[in-house]
Amino acid sequence: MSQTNYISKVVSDAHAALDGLEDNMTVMFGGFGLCGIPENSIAAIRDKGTTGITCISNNAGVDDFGLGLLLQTRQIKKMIASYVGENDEFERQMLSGELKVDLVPQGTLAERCRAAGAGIPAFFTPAGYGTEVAEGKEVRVFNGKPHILEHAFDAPFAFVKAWKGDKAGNLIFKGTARNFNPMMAMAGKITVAEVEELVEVGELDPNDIHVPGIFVQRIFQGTDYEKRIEQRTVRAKS
Amino acid sequence: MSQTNYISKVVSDAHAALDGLEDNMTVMFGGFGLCGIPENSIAAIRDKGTTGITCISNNAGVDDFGLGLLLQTRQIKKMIASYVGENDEFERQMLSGELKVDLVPQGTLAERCRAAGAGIPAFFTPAGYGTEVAEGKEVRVFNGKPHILEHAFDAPFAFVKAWKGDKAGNLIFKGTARNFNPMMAMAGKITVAEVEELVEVGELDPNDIHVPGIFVQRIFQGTDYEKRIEQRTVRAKS
Amino acid sequence: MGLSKDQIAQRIAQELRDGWYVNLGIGIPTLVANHIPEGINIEFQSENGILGMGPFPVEGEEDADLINAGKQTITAMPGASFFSSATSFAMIRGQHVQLTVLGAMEVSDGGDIANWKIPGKMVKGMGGAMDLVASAENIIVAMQHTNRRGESKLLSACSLPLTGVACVKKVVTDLAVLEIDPDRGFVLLERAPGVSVEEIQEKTAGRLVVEGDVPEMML
Amino acid sequence: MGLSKDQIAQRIAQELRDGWYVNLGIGIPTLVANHIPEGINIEFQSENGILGMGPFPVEGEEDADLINAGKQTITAMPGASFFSSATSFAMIRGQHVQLTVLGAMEVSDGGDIANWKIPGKMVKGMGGAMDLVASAENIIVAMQHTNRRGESKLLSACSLPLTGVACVKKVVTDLAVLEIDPDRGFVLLERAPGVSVEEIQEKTAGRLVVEGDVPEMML
Repeated sequence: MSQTNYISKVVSDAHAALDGLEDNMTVMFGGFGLCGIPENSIAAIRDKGTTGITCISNNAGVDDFGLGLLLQTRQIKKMIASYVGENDEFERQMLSGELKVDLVPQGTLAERCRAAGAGIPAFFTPAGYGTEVAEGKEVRVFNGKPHILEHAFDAPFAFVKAWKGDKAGNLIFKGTARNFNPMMAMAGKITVAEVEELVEVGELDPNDIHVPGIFVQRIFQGTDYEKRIEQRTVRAKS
Repeated sequence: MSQTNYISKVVSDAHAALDGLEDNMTVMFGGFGLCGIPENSIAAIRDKGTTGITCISNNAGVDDFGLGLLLQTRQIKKMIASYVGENDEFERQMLSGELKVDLVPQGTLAERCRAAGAGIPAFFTPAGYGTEVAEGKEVRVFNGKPHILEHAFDAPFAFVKAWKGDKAGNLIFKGTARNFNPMMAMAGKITVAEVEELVEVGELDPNDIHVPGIFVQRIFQGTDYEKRIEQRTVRAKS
Repeated sequence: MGLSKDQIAQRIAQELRDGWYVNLGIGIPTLVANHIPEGINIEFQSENGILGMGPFPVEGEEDADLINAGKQTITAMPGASFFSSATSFAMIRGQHVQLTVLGAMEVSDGGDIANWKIPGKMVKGMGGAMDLVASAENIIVAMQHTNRRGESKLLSACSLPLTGVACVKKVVTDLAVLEIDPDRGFVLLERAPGVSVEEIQEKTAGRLVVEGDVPEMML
Repeated sequence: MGLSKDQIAQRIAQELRDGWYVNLGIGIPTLVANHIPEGINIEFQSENGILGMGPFPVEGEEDADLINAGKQTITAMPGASFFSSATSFAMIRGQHVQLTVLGAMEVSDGGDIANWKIPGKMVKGMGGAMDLVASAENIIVAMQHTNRRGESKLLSACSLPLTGVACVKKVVTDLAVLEIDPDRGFVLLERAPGVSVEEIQEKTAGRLVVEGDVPEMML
């Protein structure tokens, strides 16, 4: 134990970051589509062979990238997501009953993650009222409008990806790669952050931090980011 | 209507920003102690003479500064706050019954503001369970721990203060002057932001914005900031 | 004949008002951004975490860290901001976004909408649609008046699983502009150029209210 | 006799563990920061929105935009971050802060705490105390064993309005270190140098458990 006057979260690499990850755990993954996903951690989990994973993630990746990699290897038992549309293997496993799927409205998904991190066990939202999402849930009217009660998630592990991070675990994201990462970082009992650039403490402006280090238990410098683009759309030069 | 491709929120000054503020409204004020308070807006409200205000603010200022200015002039009817300890006039008015006071735990206050801005009408929190704060409130046990149901605030007006802002209403705060300002900006139907430096659109990095302009209806360049320090504490040079 | 997809978007763009924040869904709604009227300042919100979304990038300037909710590469306008999904849906749920435009499979004359699930078919998920329709004060649906089998998509009650109830305010199709009055049904406001009231009546299964002369759209 | 305020803080500092985030209340708890043991890395959280709080500034470097929850001017350590009150209490309520140290007027042998209100006196408010005590997994109370009238502050039940119920884990006073076992009461762990078990028994109104030889504190 050396005197650093900050709490170091640095681990050597993605494999070291998985310490304690066991079969049949619930695991959160940041990202929206293939944007801002923890590429290194996903690859490491595939290599480790952890099975029976209940994934909480907005999407399920594509066939050969993102969480699709863990679907190929049948490491995922259940998927909690808002949209899972771009993955043939996902569809096959779901239709065959191998994969359980729980679809959650995207805003509710985001808020249930934040709630988990913020110690809010449950909250009311109008999203999904009158639909099958509301089945079995408590309904209450506020200001004349019906709302349903939604509960915080429980996540022993969360994997997030940031643009920059420092050794104390502070994170900064770039563009729309932020998405679900901050709330999932808050929600994870053990949150693993991989970053494109790991810097010394003091290099990041404390005003610019998107996720304070208290929400991050392990951080490592990622490598070989592919950052695949799902829908490359361009306009003509004018 | 000129084509700017952003939505301009600029008003000329604090007085113009008060358009529509009427007697007996509920009004939020950002700040913690005297740190990050909307000095210009408070002065303008005093000059305008609006009365019967229900204030939602973490603190009540000191006798001759901050919300204390509106207490001196008896413009405040009710105070919703977590701590009101540094104000003799406040004490006098409260003991005489002129001023109603509703004390709310600080974290609950912050979350009720955020909830108002986020369309969450109510949420459960453990804070205050078993105390007089919980009286008359619904109690429910989650994970073996009792929680109480708290409701979002309703605020026709919110006044906040930022370090920098652009014409589209995007805000950036400095240090601990952020405090309650972001959630109150979210909560106000009409949110007025005063800033130490008003810049052109495009000058602020979109990654660094603490409050997106959608939460701000009016912004103006503040003047003559006093930024008074409540407890000046120093250490010896070593 | 009815409107092209781009013309539907063009007509919807006439509903835009200066100073509105707008969320556009995938498909026809996305095209609305190409038709902002002169002198109207709008900021587009995409629920994956951007306000002030700009057009697609020119080739070579695509950024994997800058996409919209349809996962398309985009750009950011001056004055843009990035934020988390929780903050993004705080904007939506908190009714800070003035207009939501989205597609639908079915709309009922009470304003219910179904646009996420067809029983027996692969379900892709509702994404942010349920949050959007449950929260937005002003929802315009952009869709074809009939489905591929020629059946009306404007019904007395949706047959598909719902996305939201009593939320749609207006529908713009290839044939008509209709306002939803929950007490009376689809109120016909405008016809597409060359489309008759009779054709719209024929292709509308839900209650349709026709009052006086129904003008043609101005495009 | 007993400990000085600074010695109480010194004893509490022995409870710190490497890697803990710690929230210190006003008064004696603030002094704990001066006694961090060698080789222990701690980050201090202040609920008004800073993690990585440093010592008071040297004269001339005070910044009105940089204060702690006691409204005192402070500094930020390398690795610090600033955030909103909502995020700050998300940390607290979400149990990301490992230790909370705060003062009290009364503590019960079941772990209840009263520290915000005296009936008949001006009420200043609970500030963040109710959130802190309702959420923290590890709460240490720093206080004098008796009040100014010599009455015990360690009771079988609090007489003052509560701040929180069954939440205090440990109490460090000028006379003793006590752990709270809700089933048995205050378990006496250590005596202040020169203070007898008898004196502690006499000044503790709540249930007190004395087991075997009670060691003196090591300061």
